[in-house]
Amino acid sequence: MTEGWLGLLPSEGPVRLIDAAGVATGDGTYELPDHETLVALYRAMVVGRRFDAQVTALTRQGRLAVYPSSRGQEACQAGTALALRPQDWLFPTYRDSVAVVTRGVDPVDVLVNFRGDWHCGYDPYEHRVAPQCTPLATNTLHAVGVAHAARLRREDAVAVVLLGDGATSEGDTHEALNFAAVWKAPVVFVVQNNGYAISVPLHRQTAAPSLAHKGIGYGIPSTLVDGNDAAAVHAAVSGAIASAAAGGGPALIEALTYRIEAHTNADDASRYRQDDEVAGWLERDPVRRLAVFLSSSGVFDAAGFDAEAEGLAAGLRTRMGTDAPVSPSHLFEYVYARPTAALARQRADALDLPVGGGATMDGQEPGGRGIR
Amino acid sequence: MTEGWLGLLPSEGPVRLIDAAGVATGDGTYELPDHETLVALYRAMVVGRRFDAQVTALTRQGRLAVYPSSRGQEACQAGTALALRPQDWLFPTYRDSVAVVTRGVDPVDVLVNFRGDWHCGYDPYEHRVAPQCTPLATNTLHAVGVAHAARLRREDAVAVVLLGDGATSEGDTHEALNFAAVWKAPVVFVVQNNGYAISVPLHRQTAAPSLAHKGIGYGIPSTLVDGNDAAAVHAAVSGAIASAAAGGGPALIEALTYRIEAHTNADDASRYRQDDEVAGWLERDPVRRLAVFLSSSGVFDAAGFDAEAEGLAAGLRTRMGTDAPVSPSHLFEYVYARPTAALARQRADALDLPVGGGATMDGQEPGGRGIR
Amino acid sequence: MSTVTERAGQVNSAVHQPVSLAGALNRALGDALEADERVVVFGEDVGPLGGVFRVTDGLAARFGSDRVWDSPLAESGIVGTAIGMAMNGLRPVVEMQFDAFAYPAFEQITSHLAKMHNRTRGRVGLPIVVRIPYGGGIGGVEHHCDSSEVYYTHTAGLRVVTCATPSDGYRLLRQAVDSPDPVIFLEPKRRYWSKETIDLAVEGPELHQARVVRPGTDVTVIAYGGTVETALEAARIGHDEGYDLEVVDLRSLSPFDDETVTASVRRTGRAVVVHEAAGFCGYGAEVAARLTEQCFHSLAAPILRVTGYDIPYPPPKLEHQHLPDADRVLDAVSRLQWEEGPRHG
Amino acid sequence: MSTVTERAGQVNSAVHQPVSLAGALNRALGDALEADERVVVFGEDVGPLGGVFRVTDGLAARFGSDRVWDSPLAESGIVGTAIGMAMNGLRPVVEMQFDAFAYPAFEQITSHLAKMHNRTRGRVGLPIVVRIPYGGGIGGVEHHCDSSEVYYTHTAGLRVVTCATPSDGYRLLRQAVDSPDPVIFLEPKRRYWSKETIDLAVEGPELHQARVVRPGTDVTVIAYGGTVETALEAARIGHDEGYDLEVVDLRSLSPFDDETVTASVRRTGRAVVVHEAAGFCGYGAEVAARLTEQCFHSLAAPILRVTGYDIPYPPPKLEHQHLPDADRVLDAVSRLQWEEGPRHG
Ligand SMILES: Cc1ncc(C[n+]2csc(CCOP(=O)(O)OP(=O)(O)O)c2C)c(N)n1
Ligand SMILES: Cc1ncc(C[n+]2csc(CCOP(=O)(O)OP(=O)(O)O)c2C)c(N)n1
Ligand SMILES: [Mg+2]
Ligand SMILES: [Mg+2]
Repeated sequence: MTEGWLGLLPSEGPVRLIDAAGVATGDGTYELPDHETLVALYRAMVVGRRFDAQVTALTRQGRLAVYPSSRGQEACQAGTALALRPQDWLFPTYRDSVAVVTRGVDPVDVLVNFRGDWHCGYDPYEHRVAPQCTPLATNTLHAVGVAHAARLRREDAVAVVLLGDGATSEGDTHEALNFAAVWKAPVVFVVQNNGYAISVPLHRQTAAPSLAHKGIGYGIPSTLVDGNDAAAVHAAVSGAIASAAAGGGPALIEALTYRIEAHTNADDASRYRQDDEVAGWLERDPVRRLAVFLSSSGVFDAAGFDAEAEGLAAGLRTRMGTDAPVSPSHLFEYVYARPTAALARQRADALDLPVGGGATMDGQEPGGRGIR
Repeated sequence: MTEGWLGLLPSEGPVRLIDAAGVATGDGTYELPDHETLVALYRAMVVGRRFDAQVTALTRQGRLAVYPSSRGQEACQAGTALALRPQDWLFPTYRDSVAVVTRGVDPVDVLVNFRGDWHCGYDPYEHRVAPQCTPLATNTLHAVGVAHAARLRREDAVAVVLLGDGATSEGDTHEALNFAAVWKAPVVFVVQNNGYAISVPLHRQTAAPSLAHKGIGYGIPSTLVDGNDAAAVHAAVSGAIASAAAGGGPALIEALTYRIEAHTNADDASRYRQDDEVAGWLERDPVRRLAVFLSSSGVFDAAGFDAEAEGLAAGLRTRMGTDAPVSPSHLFEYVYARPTAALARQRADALDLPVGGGATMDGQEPGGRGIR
Repeated sequence: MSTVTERAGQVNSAVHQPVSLAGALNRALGDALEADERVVVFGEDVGPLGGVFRVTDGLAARFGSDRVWDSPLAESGIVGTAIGMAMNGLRPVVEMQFDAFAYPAFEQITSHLAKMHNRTRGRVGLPIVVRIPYGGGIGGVEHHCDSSEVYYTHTAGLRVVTCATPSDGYRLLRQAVDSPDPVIFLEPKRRYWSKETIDLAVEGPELHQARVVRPGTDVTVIAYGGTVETALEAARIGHDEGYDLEVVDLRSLSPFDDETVTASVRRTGRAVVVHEAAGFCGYGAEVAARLTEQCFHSLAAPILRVTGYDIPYPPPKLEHQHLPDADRVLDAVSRLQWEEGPRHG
Repeated sequence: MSTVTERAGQVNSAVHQPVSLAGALNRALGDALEADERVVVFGEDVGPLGGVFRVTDGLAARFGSDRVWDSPLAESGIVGTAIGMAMNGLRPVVEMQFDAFAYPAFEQITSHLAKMHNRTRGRVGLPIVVRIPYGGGIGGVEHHCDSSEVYYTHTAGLRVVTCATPSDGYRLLRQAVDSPDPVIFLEPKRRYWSKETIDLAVEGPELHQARVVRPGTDVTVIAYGGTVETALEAARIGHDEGYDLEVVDLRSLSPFDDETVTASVRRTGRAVVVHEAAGFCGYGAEVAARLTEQCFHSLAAPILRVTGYDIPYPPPKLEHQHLPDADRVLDAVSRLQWEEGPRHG
């Protein structure tokens, strides 16, 4: 095998630019992002964490149907979202609310899904953020399609897709990596390896040296990064986006991180993991790490961001305090571009409206007691 | 990355024990199989090729519905089938009739499917050969399941599954490799890379250095072999079986070969490949190569095998000369362990038999003009 | 591992305290694992976690990780490897975490699980149970509430069953595990926590049989899984309105128990089918079509269907607009062309 | 790549010589690619080979590999990436090589293709056509002959259509490509080589409309795809036996054209539905159920279904036992409780 091919393999240890103690490693793989970017990353993580905590609290109060927390994974999500250029696309999962908020989507629109009002609350075209995806790994293919279409249309846009360690086991991930490589599509796969798929630990998910070792099997260059180091994540994703945009094809990035909360509010993590494992990861907190680095390296107003985060939380409490009205007529309106005759009848039935023509039943008038 | 992990990668060039000129390479990776084994391989290839040619002829005469030829891939198929111990399982595809025949299944039973009499003509338990599988890559998972069950039942049996280069693109292949690795299941994946998936050449199927490079992404040791060298295929598959049987887990073997005929009799290969490409591969013929080697290395009665092959072909012509009777009642008999009441009624209807109880229609006697 | 040939009936959990459907299914799995060493249970999170609905709670600890284990996260892989295991002597019971997450396994289910027995002229049987929590009513977000029964009932070679109560859940699951055919076992999520005081036993109707759960004279209401309770509620309310509803719990969706159901419909002369799935090409279409074929001259009115609308399953806040309730059942009943009012009224 | 907004009608192949269904579909794709730069065609072997049925013959050479190309071999991948391409402005037309080989894409079709428009409240439309050669009658081995329409028609959010003739195939495919909704386009394999002399045009019934292809007075025979020709043959033979059959070609399976079909059934008072798929929970169940609901008092007899048996598609030598033929259609007709013989007889 030639050296060139071996270059597709990830490094043995994860790329880390700032260590858990908040000290720059100078490891030479990537340049440390500039101060402005590091501050932006810090801000996004602080705001994201406050958002997450507030949503978790709202969920406990019963204001949301379900919420999968991002806590602990802020570096992956902020690092990825901020690496995107405006014209790039983000394909998040249910776990990635902090990435979506970082990208600029209104937090309340993000929560439309978790509150149970509608499946997706924002316009995917506005910020180029696909709906948060629940069926695992399926969004990897959508991202490849968007990226390939961009190439065909000679548009300078890269698609970045987030997925979990568990999702890498699904067939769709394989097909997406392969299509991307064969088509040289400008797409970046970012695996947030948080050690668990609900209750299932990584060693029951894979026997590979690392998930990033899958890349070479598709001819895709792969990178292993410390997923609690926002600088490293940002640098790696930015580099991959730049390369993809320049025609270099797809990239696979595995970010090692940890899910501090249970899988969702409905999950009981004590059934499958020990508290001291969580404690160990709290030591490697991504937010504190960057705070220490920034404090030690110059002007840095942490308090300002805390205030901003509190403002966002307060806004959320207010705006989520009342239930948004949901309209039953929406049930029938978006199934097709225009409702079919049958749906128009069902809508009339359900809403107790007069039936406007169409099928009637022999031998009696339509209607009955009306269905609520 | 540690040396240990790098050991999962295949060699740069394919393992070859006997080269295209029929000369032993002494490449040191595997020991050359002993004389008896080489003779058995030669015999299986000669018989297999004659079988294949006869079936192709019968297909041209319209005696079969369809036939995907093994021609050119005899070393892969005989080399694999003969590497199996009696207690091992073979999971073949539609392409692998020569492997199935080599394993001992009656050729006429193999052809039951291609003749259109029934989906599978042999008892999978008799020779531990699964039905030839048509939906690509699906059989890889079945093989993993059989292997894992063997392990759970403390049975000394390995499952060997054959698949094509095209099939490696399907999600099921990924899931099978991953399940096998995580479960350390005794299963060997043998990819016959014949350069095409129907009309689609390999470079539109993958951008990887080789298909064997996929192994490391699952933690599976991988081997690249010259698929036209029966000795190399046999040695590699035997080695993998021995290792799997000893608890070493799965293996991935990619065998480089070529499909000399069109995809099936219904295909027109001139639409997507050049004659001189075929000519180049005829130079690397697996049968002749072993004949040259054996002739140069001692007592070897090629003529005897030719006679045996002719005998098999003659037998096939006779036995395939008349149509086997097919019974419409079979349509209804194997859907469930026992036919349901509805199927019993449908059977009676279809075969014009009296309806034995069950549902009847209000207002008239069951029956009618009877359905043929 | 030796082959255990005891009949399912021999290992039974005797319970005389209230047990939920999830609890009853859990006991059925435990008893099945106990009764037959060939039974194995695997899937996503079915091990230490005990499944997201706790149906496999405690089984990994009790039977060890060679009998009950977490697989990697891939549904085609789960069903595909179960097929191989069944080919090699085991009797796998696998779990799909939610209805819509069974779709990645659709090819393995349709092209292999359903067909292997047929393909091999009965030589290779696949005694596999695919457990699928299905249906809505629990405030789940999209993909967690599909009623996917028709995808399976239309596929020849599969048995498809669903349970409405703890006692029947226990019995059906034991029967499913013992069936030589592959069984799609649909568990109505919103009844997981319904409790019943029961003596868990496998006696009762067989795997393919429907049962009349409430006798009545005016209309046959045909329901299954989550809607049996809805139908019973309609019967209770309907009673006050002068309708005497007979409620049939189908239990077996494939095959369909013509005998029990046509007998009921011929008696009442009217029928309503109730399910959560979309009506269009839904299971109710088959029920209506076959009963009309068989009972045409006994029918005073067309068989009506009370179903989910022809829409993707809605978000939590709108699901109760979508799900058939007792009111909609009674509305359909009232539209059954009663010239002189209900018979017993 | 600029957006072409010309209407489909403007690019038409005028043909006045006999053309096969495969040929007509090929022209429809060519004209669609010509009419709208956003249209792309990809799948397995659709490039240089022109597809195993030659429906894409010559298109790669004519439009280049950025418009028509061979994808890697993975159906979920094909549909999943098509979804992304449609999100980003293209209008993909993808091919599943055979019916059963679409099953690996089932999750992408059911959970995404069908639902994206709904999920995003109409913001993201997916104008994608999934072409699926379907049905039997060509001597194909297992997995090559499934009639999988119900898996799609039961899934809200998809349009499902199928064609019976070259001229209608051309029109329907052009309409499907122009549809803002995802369309499952089912091509009846055994009619690929049927020829017709036609003027290819997009005028005629719309994408959602059925058409009466033979008027008659006694019975409405409802067919689609491969069985339309079977129904017409039954009508020809039936004529000599004294039955005047009206034949309706549904064309659109989802949505169902109630208007056209109920009008016919109310006129004739009797109906038979014909399809190749297994009867149980087959498309005919919906047809029978909804027509009975709507036309109960116009019906002289139950609506009968003439379908494939409830079995996996049989091997080539037995497929003609399984497929409905004119004889079975007429048998059903004769069982429609004719008290005084057919009306016009
Ligand atoms: C196809 C599919 N199967 C199963 C599920 C149920 N499920 C939801 S999250 C989850 C675990 C995912 O783990 P991972 O990919 O590591 O992501 P994480 O939740 O850790 O972020 C499972 C099994 C699903 N959403 N989709
Ligand atoms: C799931 C699935 N998709 C598509 C097909 C149709 N098909 C049959 S063979 C074939 C090409 C297979 O190529 P490869 O795996 O390289 O095997 P080979 O025929 O070269 O032996 C295709 C696309 C299929 N059988 N199964
Ligand atoms: Mg995870
Ligand atoms: Mg090949």
